[in-house]
Amino acid sequence: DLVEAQKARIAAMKSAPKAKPHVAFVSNGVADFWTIAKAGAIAAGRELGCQVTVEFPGGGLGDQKRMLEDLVARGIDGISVSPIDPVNQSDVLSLVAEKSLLITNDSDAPKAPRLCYIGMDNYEAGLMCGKLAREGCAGGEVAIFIGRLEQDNAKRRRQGFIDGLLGRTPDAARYDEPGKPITEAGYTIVGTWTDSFDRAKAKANIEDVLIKHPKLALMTGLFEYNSSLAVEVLKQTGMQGKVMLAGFDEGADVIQGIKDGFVLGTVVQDPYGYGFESVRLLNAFCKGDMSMVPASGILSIPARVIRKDNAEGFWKELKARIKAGKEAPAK
Amino acid sequence: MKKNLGILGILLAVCVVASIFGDNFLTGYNLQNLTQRSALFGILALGASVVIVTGGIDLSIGSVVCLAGISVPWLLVEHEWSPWAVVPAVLAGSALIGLFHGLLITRLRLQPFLVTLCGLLLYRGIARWMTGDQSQGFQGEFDSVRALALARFPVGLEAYSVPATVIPLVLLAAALAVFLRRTVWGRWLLATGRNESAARYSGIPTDRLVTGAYVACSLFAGLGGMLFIFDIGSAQPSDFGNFYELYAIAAAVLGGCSLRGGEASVVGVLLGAATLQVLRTAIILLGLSSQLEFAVIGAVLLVGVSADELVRRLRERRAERAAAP
Amino acid sequence: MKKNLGILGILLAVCVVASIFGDNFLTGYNLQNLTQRSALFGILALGASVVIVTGGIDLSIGSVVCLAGISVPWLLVEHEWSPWAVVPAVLAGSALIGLFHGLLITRLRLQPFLVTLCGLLLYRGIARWMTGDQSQGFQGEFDSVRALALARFPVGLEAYSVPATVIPLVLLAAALAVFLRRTVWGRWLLATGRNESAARYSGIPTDRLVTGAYVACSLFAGLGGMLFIFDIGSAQPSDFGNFYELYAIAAAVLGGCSLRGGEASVVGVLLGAATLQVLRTAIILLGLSSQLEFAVIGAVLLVGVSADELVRRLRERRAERAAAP
Amino acid sequence: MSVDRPVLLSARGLGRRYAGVSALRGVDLDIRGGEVLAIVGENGAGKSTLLRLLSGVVAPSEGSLQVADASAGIALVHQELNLAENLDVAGNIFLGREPRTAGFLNLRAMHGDARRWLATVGLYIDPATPCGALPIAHRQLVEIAKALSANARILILDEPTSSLTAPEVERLLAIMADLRARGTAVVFVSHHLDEVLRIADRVVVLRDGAVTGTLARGDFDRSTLERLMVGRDLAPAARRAASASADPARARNSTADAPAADSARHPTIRLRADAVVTRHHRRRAVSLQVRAGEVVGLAGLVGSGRTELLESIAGIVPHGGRVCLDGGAVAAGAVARTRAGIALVPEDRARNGILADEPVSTNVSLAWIDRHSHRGRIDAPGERTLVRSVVDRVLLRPADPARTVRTLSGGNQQKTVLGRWIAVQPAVLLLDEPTRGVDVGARAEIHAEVRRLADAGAAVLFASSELEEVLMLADRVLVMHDGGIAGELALHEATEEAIMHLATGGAA
Ligand SMILES: Nc1ncnc2c1ncn2[C@@H]1O[C@H](COP(=O)(O)OP(=O)(O)OP(=O)(O)O)[C@@H](O)[C@H]1O
Ligand SMILES: Nc1ncnc2c1ncn2[C@@H]1O[C@H](COP(=O)(O)OP(=O)(O)OP(=O)(O)O)[C@@H](O)[C@H]1O
Ligand SMILES: [Mg+2]
Ligand SMILES: [Mg+2]
Repeated sequence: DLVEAQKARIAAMKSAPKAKPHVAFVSNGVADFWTIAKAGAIAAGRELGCQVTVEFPGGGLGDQKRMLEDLVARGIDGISVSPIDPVNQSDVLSLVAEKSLLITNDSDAPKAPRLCYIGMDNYEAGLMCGKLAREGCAGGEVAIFIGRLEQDNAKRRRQGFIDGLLGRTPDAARYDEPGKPITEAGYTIVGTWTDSFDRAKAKANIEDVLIKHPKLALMTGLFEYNSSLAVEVLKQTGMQGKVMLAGFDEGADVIQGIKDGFVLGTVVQDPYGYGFESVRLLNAFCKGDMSMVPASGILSIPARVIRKDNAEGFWKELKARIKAGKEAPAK
Repeated sequence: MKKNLGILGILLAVCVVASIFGDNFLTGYNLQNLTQRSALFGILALGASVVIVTGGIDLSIGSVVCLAGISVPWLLVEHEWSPWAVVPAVLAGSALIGLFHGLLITRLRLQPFLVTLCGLLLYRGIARWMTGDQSQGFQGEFDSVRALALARFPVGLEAYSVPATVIPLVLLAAALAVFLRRTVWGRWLLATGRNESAARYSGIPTDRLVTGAYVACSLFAGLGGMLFIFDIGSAQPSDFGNFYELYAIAAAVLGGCSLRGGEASVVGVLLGAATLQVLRTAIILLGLSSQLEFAVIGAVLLVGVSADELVRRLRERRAERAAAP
Repeated sequence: MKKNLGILGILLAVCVVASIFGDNFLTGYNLQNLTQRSALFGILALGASVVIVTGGIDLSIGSVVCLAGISVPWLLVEHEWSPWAVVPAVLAGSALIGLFHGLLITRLRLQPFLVTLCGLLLYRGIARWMTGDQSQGFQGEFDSVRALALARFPVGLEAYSVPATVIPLVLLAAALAVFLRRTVWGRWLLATGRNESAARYSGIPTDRLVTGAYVACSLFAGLGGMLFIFDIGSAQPSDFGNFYELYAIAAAVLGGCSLRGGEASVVGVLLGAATLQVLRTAIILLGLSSQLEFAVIGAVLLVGVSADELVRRLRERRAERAAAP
Repeated sequence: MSVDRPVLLSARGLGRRYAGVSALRGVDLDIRGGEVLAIVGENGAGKSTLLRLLSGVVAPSEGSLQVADASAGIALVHQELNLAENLDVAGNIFLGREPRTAGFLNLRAMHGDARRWLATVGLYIDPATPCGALPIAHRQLVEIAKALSANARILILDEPTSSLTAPEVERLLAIMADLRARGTAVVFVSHHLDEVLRIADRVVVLRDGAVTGTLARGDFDRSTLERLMVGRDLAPAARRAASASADPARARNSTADAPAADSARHPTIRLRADAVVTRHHRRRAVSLQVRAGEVVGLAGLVGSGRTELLESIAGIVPHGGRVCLDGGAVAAGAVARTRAGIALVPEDRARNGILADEPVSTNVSLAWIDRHSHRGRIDAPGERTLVRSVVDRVLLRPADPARTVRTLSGGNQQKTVLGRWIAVQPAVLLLDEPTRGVDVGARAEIHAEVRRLADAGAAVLFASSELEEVLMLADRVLVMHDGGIAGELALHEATEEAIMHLATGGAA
């Protein structure tokens, strides 16, 4: 099959390693998260002496397919992709595996012929965020804000949050319909609001929900900007501390909010690591080396919880990495 | 005035439904939010209507909002410009964009749709490239500048204060209304929009007027973009302002502007902008699924304008019958 | 024909640059990809051009692509309909959407921009609500149905086979060209676009023609949506087809359609659609940052059409001077 | 006597080429204050081109223009109407010259002044009326008022009388005489030689883009002008047309003298309108009938409802009552009416007639192309043959079916619209101002064509503001007043006086 075929090609490259491999990193959209990943990929490329192309598809599935096809046409040696819809993208992922080398990052496609997955489990990260919320808020009304729900990682993250908040036994296969409120264990999850990445809309969502549910005790923004905007709205309405916030990702004002004490904490992934490891792995493949791939096929880069104690250090490190990535030449 | 009754009717209907069936619609805080958002989109819609009056269209509004908006924190935070330089620079840049459109349209006689569609792509591309796809925000600083959008002026009511964005909106709307109805240039703009050759034969500098309209539109969009980002605090260049041109044009058209040019009602445009925003909020306060947002807005507008048209016809027919022997 | 030279020039220029400076532009595999994408967008652009000929516009194309496209796996996978029922049902639904637009525009005399903008919101809303915002895909099955878009027909070349989507494209394009140039109805459609009132005075059933144009446009969009999802395999209701109407209309306008109506060139429209796709791919093969994609497309188009216009003027002036004694 | 009048504008070797074809060449002309200069010529001779050059709307491709006094001011009324329909009458009159106080529009002054200028041309309507709602004759008067209000030293009018009825024409001629007395130069174009003969101090005759004669008062009479215009003596038919006003009934060689004989000659009733109530004249119901082979004229003053009646019969606008063809009622709507064989040549050719950017052939074949097709496919050779014959029959100049209609002269655009229906044999032919802007020679030819269609069995109903034309062409005259039919005149009863009596509301 395709995995074996890829492995065979890698093995063949042991005798004729590529001098300067050309590898690509493809995100699932455009976001700061991915610019950090890009910094990691470029840093790795510079360190390892390989050419790196980074693509951000801005227009969803069709755009991602087009970019992958074009990268294949360009003759790229290996691609690390964050598939938007892993279940249904088998053909294009197979295409990449057939003509190039495929690994996945951020969201996995276990059924696809990928050589490795780099990332964390979004359900686990959601659980962390849920637990964080549970610690900081004993009960009451909870609102969830998320960019959109159709991507797999969003669904898993939300489910993890719900299960963590309500203290359920973890089960990644569980799915609560977003339409209905959930009342359980002293909490009422009043709803999940999406905005299709329109920030003005995202902000309006938060404002409107605060009006609709004046007794709201806690909210969470599961995409980076959802948390940032929640901080923004809380500050503008003077509700800091009245409504608690469990954050996700590393928005500047979220970190500031943690330091100021009205944000419980935030769960951060390591996009820099995704980018860096993707390039490192693909580069090794091009030299015929598969030793870095764990037996499970999953290279786990776990999420972290940032609280008041480690906020400052985390922020400094992040800034330095982004700066380094930006100074790197594009190729 | 009569033409505005239709959109006023739609707006009131939505408000009534939202306040009866929705939670806390008629609270000061909600009304304050609605004012703010209507003002922001209203500014864009006023700009769109100026271009629509000339019989043109500006699809680049959303991208100009993005580029202008993103530039503000980019210049302030990343490049450490002074706010006193940033605001004029961004406004001047926006006006230049409009000038560029206007010249291509009047000198090269390119179709407005095409020129501004290229603009839509171009300015967003520039914004993305300039920032490296990194979202730009004020990082908790510059509150004194952001007060341009975030300040609230108490008016003696308990929960309701007037958002600062209302000031530019009212000024612009009043200026535009006076311009269109009471000044020679406004009249010439109306004439140019409906029958350009008649205007030209009457010695009116139509090219300059049309160019001016595009300048105004982009300037309004740039101002709107600035206020938007002051309001939101940060934005991502790849999606900030997406589709805002459609909201702006829709507001203008709902407010009685004809895309064939020569017609505009400032009050109507403001009502149109407000209707769209109230609708969006109503959906949340009514507890409807946000997946339904688009469907509800589309359906309400369609039903609204159709009903308006049917009522108008009925009235006409009744008037005619009354006049019959 | 002469009118198509401009867009042909832009297309060729992009191809030449891409094949000299880009990686592997002139490979069978890449050309095959380009053919496929141009065909898909070409179908939408043909539909858009039919409406543009009448002097109207259809902003709902992208949403119809979304609704029709999403419906296919939704019906096949979630509701287990037979493919024999799904394809006709989706096409019929699309045609009904067009009929709805056409009737609102011709009977209620609503502005096409407004009607189809509401459509843009409405159909996307319906698609999102219907699927609960879940992405819809074939889950690796239904390859025989997907062959409608994925089949490749060898033509004797080694690396290049003709994608199946070329068949509907060529059929539709040929039919449209014959329709517009050789049939009474096509002639009347063009006349309606030129001067609707004159057409009406000549006893031409303009309302029926205009309605038909919207039906055709939505039908083409529905077909396109189906082929798109066959090609991609799955789609998300919230972004599938976003902005496709702008690509379709841009292709038509680049291909020589005037938004004032009455003009169309089928070949031009196809060239316009191809140009946009080749540009996008060229950006990747040239190794330009994808952040620059929009900026490059916008700039190339703007420069292209401006150059075309300048060349045209120069030629005209020279012709006039040549005729002088 | 012309020596002591100041030269305001002088042209030397003036010419204009379009795409290599010369529309006008070598014109030397002095325009003096205090004279009325008429420009005559056949359709396409270059009259409008000359006026456009003189007024500076179009730049000459050769020759020069000298303006004696830069502040003189030139006002031009175009042949095709050019009003911004979204503005009101006052707004249009003062477009580009609005009175202002402190930088703002002074609407009160504007409306007051507008009322005065409208009164000058004899139009008593509210200056706040939107121009879109005005009948075409009123628009023409608004345009004239607009030109007058410019107080220009040179007033240029391109066929100002083509859509006016007799009283307005009289008024306009009086205004021209008045302006002349005040030292203004008035230049005008008209196809009505009697107007020229009455008022012009000097006549410039154009033929094929060149001046064939410049004649001072006393040197010209009808036949000289005609000869210079055509380049030979006028054909007998046109000759008769030109002198028709003298004795119309005889000129048309009519044999039928009594109304009874009329119905005997045309036995079947083709078109019947039963109690038709039009939109803007709801208090009157119109009933009329036209027999096969009969040509019926509709006379009346501006706004008397002729256009509305014809448009109602053609199904363009909704109306009350019934329209019957050969005894059977025809469904409402232009499509059904046209399909049944009721055809209308509209009054406003620019708005409702031509496809300006399409070639003559497409324009001519527009309405009947479905009859020259096999299962929807256009029979191109058939179309070409028929278009060619139409182009010949209406004397289109240049006789080129590929010519874009926008580049044709006004009269030739009118011929294109006429040709659309002359090509087929409609059962009922409705003509609204059929020869507006058409020159004398072509007019006679078109009348002959209309007569031929009637003789082949068509029922023809036409409206015309020129009594001359009504008397020339009609077998029977219906006079409209205020939306209703004020009276019917048989051929032998129809005289200008009788018609005007009924048209102004006198009892039948
Ligand atoms: N824009 C144009 N392009 C090409 N030819 C033109 C253009 N305008 C006018 N012509 C040609 O110039 C010639 C003179 O036209 P003009 O309009 O001056 O005639 P006219 O004497 O006013 O006729 P009419 O009595 O019909 O109004 C015609 O042959 C016409 O076809
Ligand atoms: N009161 C009115 N309001 C709006 N439109 C009107 C009104 N009266 C007439 N019209 C329109 O003006 C046009 C001409 O009107 P009408 O039939 O009264 O004129 P007419 O007798 O043909 O005179 P003319 O010689 O000016 O053509 C028609 O299209 C009609 O619909
Ligand atoms: Mg003329
Ligand atoms: Mg009339």
